[in-house]
Amino acid sequence: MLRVENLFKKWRDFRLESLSFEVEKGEHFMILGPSGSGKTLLLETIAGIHKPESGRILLEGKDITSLPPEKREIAYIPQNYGLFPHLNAFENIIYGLKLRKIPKEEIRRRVDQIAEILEIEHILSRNVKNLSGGEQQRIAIARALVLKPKLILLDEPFSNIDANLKGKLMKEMKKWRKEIRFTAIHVTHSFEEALYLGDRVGIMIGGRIEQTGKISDVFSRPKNDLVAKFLGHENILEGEANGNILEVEGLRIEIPKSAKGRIRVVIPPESILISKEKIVSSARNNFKASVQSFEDLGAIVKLKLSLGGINLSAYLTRASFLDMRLSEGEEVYLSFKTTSVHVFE
Amino acid sequence: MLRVENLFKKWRDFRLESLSFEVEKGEHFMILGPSGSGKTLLLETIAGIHKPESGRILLEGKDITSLPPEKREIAYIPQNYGLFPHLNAFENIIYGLKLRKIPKEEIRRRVDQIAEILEIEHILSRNVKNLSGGEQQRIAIARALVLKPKLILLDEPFSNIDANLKGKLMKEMKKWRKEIRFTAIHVTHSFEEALYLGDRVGIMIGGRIEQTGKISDVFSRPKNDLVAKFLGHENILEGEANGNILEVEGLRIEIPKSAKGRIRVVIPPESILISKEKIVSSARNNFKASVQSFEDLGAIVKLKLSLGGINLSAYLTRASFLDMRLSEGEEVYLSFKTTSVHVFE
Amino acid sequence: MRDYFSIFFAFLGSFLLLYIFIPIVLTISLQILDLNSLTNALRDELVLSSLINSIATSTATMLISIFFGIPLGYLLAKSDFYGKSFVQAIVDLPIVIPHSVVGIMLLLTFSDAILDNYAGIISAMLFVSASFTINSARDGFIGVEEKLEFVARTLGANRLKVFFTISLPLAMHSIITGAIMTWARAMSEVGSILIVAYYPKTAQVLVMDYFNNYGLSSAKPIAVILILICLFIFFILRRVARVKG
Amino acid sequence: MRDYFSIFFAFLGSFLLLYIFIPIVLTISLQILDLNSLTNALRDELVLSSLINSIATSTATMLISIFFGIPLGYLLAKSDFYGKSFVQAIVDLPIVIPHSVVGIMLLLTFSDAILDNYAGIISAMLFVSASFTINSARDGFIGVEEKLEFVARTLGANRLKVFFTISLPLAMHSIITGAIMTWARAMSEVGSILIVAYYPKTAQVLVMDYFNNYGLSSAKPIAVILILICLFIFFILRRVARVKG
Repeated sequence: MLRVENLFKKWRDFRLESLSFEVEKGEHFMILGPSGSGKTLLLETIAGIHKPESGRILLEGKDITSLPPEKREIAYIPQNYGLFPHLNAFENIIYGLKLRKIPKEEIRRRVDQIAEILEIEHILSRNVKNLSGGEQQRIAIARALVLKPKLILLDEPFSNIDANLKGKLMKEMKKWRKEIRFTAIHVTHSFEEALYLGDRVGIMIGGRIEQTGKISDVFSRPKNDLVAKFLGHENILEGEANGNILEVEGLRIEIPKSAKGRIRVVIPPESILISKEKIVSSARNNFKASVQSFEDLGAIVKLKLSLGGINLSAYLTRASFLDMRLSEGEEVYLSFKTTSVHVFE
Repeated sequence: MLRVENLFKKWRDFRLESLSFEVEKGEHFMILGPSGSGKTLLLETIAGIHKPESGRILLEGKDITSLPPEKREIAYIPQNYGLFPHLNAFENIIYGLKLRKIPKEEIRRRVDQIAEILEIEHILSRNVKNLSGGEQQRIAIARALVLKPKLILLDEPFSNIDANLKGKLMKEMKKWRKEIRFTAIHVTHSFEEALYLGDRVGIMIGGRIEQTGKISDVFSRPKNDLVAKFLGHENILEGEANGNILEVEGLRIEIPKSAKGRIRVVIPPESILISKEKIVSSARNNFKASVQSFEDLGAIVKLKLSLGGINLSAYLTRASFLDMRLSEGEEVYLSFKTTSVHVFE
Repeated sequence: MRDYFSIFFAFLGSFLLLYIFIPIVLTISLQILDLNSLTNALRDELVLSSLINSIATSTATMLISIFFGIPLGYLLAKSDFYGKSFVQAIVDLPIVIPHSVVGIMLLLTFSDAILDNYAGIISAMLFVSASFTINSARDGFIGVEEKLEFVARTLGANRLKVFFTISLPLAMHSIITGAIMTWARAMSEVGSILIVAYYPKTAQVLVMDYFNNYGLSSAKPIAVILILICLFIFFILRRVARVKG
Repeated sequence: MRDYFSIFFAFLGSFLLLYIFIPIVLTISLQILDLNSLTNALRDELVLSSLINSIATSTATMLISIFFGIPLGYLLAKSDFYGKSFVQAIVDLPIVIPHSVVGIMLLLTFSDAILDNYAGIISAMLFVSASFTINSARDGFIGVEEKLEFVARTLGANRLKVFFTISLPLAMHSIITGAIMTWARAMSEVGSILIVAYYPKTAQVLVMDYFNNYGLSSAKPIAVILILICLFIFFILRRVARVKG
């Protein structure tokens, strides 16, 4: 449906680099990436606001790379929704319809239909400046949908939404998306949004789409360590494997399958046990480490541990952190089961 | 050393309400509270920039409530360090000494002494605008310390510091604090800073100091549910106790000690086990719940569960979250041990 | 200490305040004690025609500055082009050139075409006052969020449509403020008009004429009428500016 | 589409630009072709003394506006007092009052004390130009972070010391910019000076005299000298402004 081929573009501090991906019709495609990765620039390039330096954009097989935005039939909803402050909600929604000189009755009919689904009938005559974030979002989506665009680009649609409300609004978006089938590219840095709303996901890092696929696939099988790191996989180690033993900076780690040569593994931080006494257990990997620093995540504390040349992260509840009276430089023992080590392919 | 008695003050959107606490000589006293709780207003009132509407401030037994700031001998280091941009680092440091007409050699001696401890000799001639956050912090601290004030007020001193550097700088602050013994009030919203640097802590919420004490005490024994909530204790339930059973909205929870009447308990979210099948275990508290929403904390997912009328939070690793293919509205089973229930006093 | 400091500053600061305020109040007060001469002045045909003349030429100047100033302000706000800071410098230049010199320059450039006619009055006014409209339009357009213009384009508007339906309405407030300033500045101009177009007589020149020919008391009523007009415009200007804030 | 739009706007926008630019360039160019009259003018004692007179009075005006304008600007920036918006309105008022009316008002207020003397020139200049220094000082002081002043006090400075060691140095850049604008505006004034102090002759009035008595070509050399002085000041002003940016 939409095909982006080998896009290059520099703009201000952002860049797109040999960026390619494809979106299927009717799909809610998530682009997930850290801030600064060029996600907004990508959307604006697809919308036609920026001209790429090279590469092609195809919509339903047609090359639209050099079409101006007003001829692309692609709707763009920026992060702050971009409502026109001098128009009320209704006038915002019909902005595009009026430009197209659609007859009055038809305008009324289309607005009524969308307004009912999005439940915005009661705010149509309101000044958009007085609307809540969630209401603004709906008006912006209605303004886009009444034009029946081929594709909708959503830039961080939930970033202006209060955390308490976000869940409710995501739920509702899922609901009305079922009624109005449309194709969307949805840019976000939130794992929740991706998991909750997305059909497929593209992981965007440093101006490139590093991996695309079904969300659970991408999350559990990151293609490379850039993606793995972004997805929060920590403790990625590289070493020399020989049979079931991986040697990393002098440390001998038992791994669940036999290998040979340089390989990479992940040790999930939540699988690491910490104690102040030497641990006696069935776990085959037991090491001594020192606490480098700690970070509070709210009831959970993340420890950075140093074992000779390598660093590992581990999670701990705040209660046990306080119980153990840990502080920097302290010696601790850590252990993890061989089966919890994930070997990269 | 410093005693604040029953302070009242309104200023812009902030307020102090019947606020009292005491700081001992030589102590690094942390004031920990959420943003908007009036922490900066409190510091500025102690510094003498704002006059309280009522209440007293005593420094070494002397009432300083109506002294102007320049006569209080209290140094104030605001959040962005407040370096004077038209003076270089050295000129910033000697600003107060010059006002006091201290002889040149004495100025030089004092600056040299402080500069050595804080390791800032090499940046004394630099333009302060070109200094890093950590360097600016030290210059501001040096500027305060050369005057040998009775008390130093630090407002979020690490908020402008890169997360990667923060640990290192906290470590160094701890080090030079040992060399230059001074009394400090340090305002922050970071649990790490409090735990790492503080001798005692005051929890400030909504313009009041709700609890003071040693840090581990306050963290493990919050005085009331305001403090408990702020410290990240979740799942605070209130119900009618009868012996070892607490009844909350029709739910019967076994508690570790016998009680009678209305009481409050905490069930630590990390002690709650989640599964999709009914759990068979020794835990006495087993319930069925539905997933309300989830939040990603980076490798750890926080679930909000609804059990009839009450809501509970529980933690899960992202891996098991994906394994279980949980989504909103789904039914799950949860269990927790009786001994993990904490009864409020 | 606190109070002495404020009092000392208030004492020094009030000098310029009173220096501006007292002459205005005094002039108006003196006239109130002498309402006769004011009504006489309002019956004087020369006074009336010069007032109409001033208002008409100021208004024409304002309209010209709007028509040409809006596109220039838009380009200064939205385009990046070579020599942009030079263009901005030229726009700001008229404020530093002595008014008599402005008159000489305009005569050297347009000679008889603007000598002693309406075009001359307007050309002098336009030179000294157009900057206000241009700079306010520029500030207004800078204040228009770029994203809004992007969104409008994806909704089907071409650049011209975006300008008229989004950019211009959103910058309008600032443009109106600038246009009123242009009007007031045009109304206040004397020096260059004296050189370029002594006739047809404008009220601000007539004040000077009456002063030179019949003395201070004859010039006073026209001066007061002009002050009142300008105070009224100034009042409207501040109301417009406050609506936005 | 894209290009037609820009071209159309550039076409309309260039009108005012050229309208300001061409007379300046033309006037200077004509003079370059006639260097003789320029050197003659520079030998004319009346021209020289009037230039010195203009520069001296403008400078005096600037100094007065700095001395009294800084405290007023400080109060407008840092204090909240009853009637503050009224005070601000008075400060902004002079820009809308016709210059000839300014002269009449000043004469009505100070009468013979300012008639045809240096005090008269300066009083006229001060009335029309002080606002620039006051408003720039105000903006400068607004730009000084309050926290810095707080910190200075906890370091032992009283309010006066804070003002001189922190607030004033940090606002200085803005104050200088405003003071230069005041100087330039004083230099440009004609209308009110004509009424209050025709003598001692200032250069901007002499331009008009020569034009009235000997015609355009005699006024031109002095006009060009004044343009060059003002361009030089304008150039410095933009340099100062850029240093900050």
